[in-house]
Amino acid sequence: MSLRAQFTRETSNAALPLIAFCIALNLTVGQITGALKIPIYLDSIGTVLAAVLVGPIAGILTGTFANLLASATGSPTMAFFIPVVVVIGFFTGYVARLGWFRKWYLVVVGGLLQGVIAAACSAPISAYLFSGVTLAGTDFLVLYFRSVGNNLLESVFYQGLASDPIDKLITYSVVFVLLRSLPKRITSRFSGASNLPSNNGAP
Amino acid sequence: MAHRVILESFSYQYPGQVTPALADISLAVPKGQCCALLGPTSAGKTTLLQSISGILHKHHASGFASGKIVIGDESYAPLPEEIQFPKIAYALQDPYVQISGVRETVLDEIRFTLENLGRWDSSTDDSILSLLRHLGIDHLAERKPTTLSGGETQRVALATILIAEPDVLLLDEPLTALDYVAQDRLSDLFKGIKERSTILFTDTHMEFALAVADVIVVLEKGRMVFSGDRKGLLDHIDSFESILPSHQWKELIRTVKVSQGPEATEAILKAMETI
Amino acid sequence: MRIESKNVSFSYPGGPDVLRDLSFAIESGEFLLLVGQNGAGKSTLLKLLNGLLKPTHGSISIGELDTRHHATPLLAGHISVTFQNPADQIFASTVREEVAFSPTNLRRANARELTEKALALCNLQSVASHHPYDLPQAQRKLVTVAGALAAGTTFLAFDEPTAGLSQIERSVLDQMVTHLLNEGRGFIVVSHDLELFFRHATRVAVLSRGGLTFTGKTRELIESGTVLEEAGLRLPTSFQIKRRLKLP
Amino acid sequence: MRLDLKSKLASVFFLWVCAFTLDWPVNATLILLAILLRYVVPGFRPTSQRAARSIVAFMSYSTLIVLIVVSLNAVLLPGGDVLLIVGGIGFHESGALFGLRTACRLVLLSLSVLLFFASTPIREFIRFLQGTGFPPQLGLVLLLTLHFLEQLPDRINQIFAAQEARGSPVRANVVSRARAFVSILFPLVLSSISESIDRGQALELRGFLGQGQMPVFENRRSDTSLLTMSLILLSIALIILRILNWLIA
Repeated sequence: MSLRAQFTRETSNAALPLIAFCIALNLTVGQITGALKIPIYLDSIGTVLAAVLVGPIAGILTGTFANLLASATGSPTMAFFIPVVVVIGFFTGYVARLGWFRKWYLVVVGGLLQGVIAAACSAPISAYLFSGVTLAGTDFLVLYFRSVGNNLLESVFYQGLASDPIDKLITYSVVFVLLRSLPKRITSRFSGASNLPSNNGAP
Repeated sequence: MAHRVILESFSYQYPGQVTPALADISLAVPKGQCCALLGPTSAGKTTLLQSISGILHKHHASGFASGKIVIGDESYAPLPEEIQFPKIAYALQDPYVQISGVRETVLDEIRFTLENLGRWDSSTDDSILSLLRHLGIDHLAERKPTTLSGGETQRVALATILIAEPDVLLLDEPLTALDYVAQDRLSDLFKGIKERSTILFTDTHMEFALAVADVIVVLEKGRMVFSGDRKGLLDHIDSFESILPSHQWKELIRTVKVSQGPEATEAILKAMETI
Repeated sequence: MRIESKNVSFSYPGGPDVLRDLSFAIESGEFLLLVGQNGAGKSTLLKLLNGLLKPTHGSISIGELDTRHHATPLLAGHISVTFQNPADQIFASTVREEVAFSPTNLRRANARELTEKALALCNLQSVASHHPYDLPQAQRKLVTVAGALAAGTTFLAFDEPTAGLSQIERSVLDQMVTHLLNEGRGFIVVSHDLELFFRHATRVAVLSRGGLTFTGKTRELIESGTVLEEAGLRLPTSFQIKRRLKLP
Repeated sequence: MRLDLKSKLASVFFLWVCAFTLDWPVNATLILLAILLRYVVPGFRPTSQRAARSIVAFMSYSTLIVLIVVSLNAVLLPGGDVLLIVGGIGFHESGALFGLRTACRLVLLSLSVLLFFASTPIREFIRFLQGTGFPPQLGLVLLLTLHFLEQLPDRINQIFAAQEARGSPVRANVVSRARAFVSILFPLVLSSISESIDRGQALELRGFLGQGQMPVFENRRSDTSLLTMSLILLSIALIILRILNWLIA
């Protein structure tokens, strides 16, 4: 199936506003975690939500547009990580289609695996473009891994391994609980409805 | 040109439901008239509008429909399967959702409809402005739609579909966001566009319908329990307490009936016209 | 218990006054109906009552508590406020869970009992295990009202509780208010729905451009004639017809 | 000099090619030139105060980046002369050069992206995309996103207030706050998903993508200018030179 045909198949008219909301959610969820002082990012929650509820293409679009808009509004470096969010969107949409969002233990496996994959994808970008510097607290981790004798790429990857799986695990779990609590009447309007547990929303 | 709307023993059942949402509805709205569909929550009012507009079948293709819907000279058995815009225009209940939000000014928001229809060119701006004037919102043309008040938003939402000059206009609970002043304006507007469009609107109680409707239909649990004119409705109002606006109305009708006898409904309608 | 507002003014930082010099008081067992045009500052007043906003001048007290010195979660134990678009706050996957949110947060010992009573008063028992989003919008609104009742507070404050409701849900609210007033609870209700709430209001306040232009009994307001029109409002149609037909 | 979006995009592309093909002294010069660009070329002038501030913020941020990247690499990559020793830690030449190369490349890449978006309103960019055959659905998604980005902060504040009024533990310990997080995120997502169904219907009901009709957009197609062409040719030449250079070495 061509990309365009696949997209048209995935996106009912309700999906377009949903994707737009998910992009905006990626960019604003920090407002909630910030106000509540919870130490997590969850900045791919919209991507995962769109990928599960609509499909892989929607996940890719959500991630790409979110990073594009983030770089347009003051964090230009976000644009370089678009390949990473493309992989996140596609991987999530794909495993959701395999039924991984129907059982909690598969969600845990998926989240951790997604974290490893995300770390592996962002490591080369981070290493070659930024030489591992992102001006976040995690820079000290990179520094530590390098000082114990790893090369730059390895160090950046290990640093990613220390934070990404946890973040993606939380993201996956939140989306899982969220979608499980949605009534069938609503989820059935999206093409990813079959990715969800069949008993969802039942009294 | 306004079109007539006729339903002949129309029934509809949503996929996966055991009871029909609409059962055996027959009604006729002559062209250029205004029909009020009244009834409490979940009476089937929205489903009725959606079946006429064509969106019902599009979203629940496996639902079961029977009977016949006639719009103008075209007859659908049982219901239109595609959205009939711009012949039939349907405005959702929530005006904030009706306005797309993808355009920066009210003027652009209304252009968006014409762009979708492939009808927009620089000359159509004049007709947009004259529509806005007609709705009393021409001063808002350059405003951002999200900064408007509830009543203003409602009128912009209406303009987004009126610009297509529909033959049939379907409005789902257009009164929810309106205060008294805006309600008066809406009733004037209805009178102004009846020549062009047949109107069907829903409401939970009868007050506004008594002021504007030529045909009144009362639905309860998917069944039609009344169809007639204003006088008929008031004469039989005891049977449909669910559409009375308040207890005061109930008392009012009772006392007027006691004091004026058979003239009671006439007296109430006359008094309403002077308000 | 008593809520008292003394010369309260409020403005957002750097903005003009939204509310000016408001003084009123309400005892438990009373019903204050607050009317006024959109943008008159009614919603701001509700946020002042539970301490989400603090007055720039004057003070509001809920019983012994001055709202300036206490945080919202504490004040929420005495007054429950629901806002105009309450459907936005629904998050649980059953009606019962949603209604139980307040009493659980407030650590009420009888949380279960409060929840069931609130469900009963709002006529929601038969749908208590449904998903809130499976209910029609009007009934979903009753869920949020029930959520406020379940908090078990002395005072209840609602913003436009009847908007979008049909007569069926309105009469549920009607009976609920009657019941709770008899129990000695106090109400502060912002509403355009004069027909429903005139019956209950022990006092009516008219808010116009941030100031109170009238406070008094319902009857006085109806007889005063021009106060409502000056605030951009008018008497319900049934009252006007009655007047036209010269009925008592 | 008036610049259309095509030549602006070509400039960004050109700067990206430079960043990857040329050495750091050239890149550093280009960074300085790029900063000047916003004063010299009207097309690159920031469109708002906020955009101008973001450039200033980025410049101070990137100065910090350059310093950190250079010193980190100088410390961690031994090789070449030792430039200086501070507190027993040596700064090596080859590491410093590697750091300079990375830092200049990074800053040039980011700066060109920032300059483009600071001087181009996003809506204008979307209109440009639509004019070049970008699918109308995607344009709609982007425009709707801008709408949501404006609305969501208010919406979050409203939900926050409503849940706080119900005694939600927004200021308690981490576990309780995590519960409060659910009570804010879930209503936001739940109502938005349900609203997106209605929004989708409203779009259909206004004829969006209906009956095979395509939306008409203002015809903004402009001819590719000489400037655009030469920038692209120059970029291609740089890439070819670089590859040749690499093959010979």
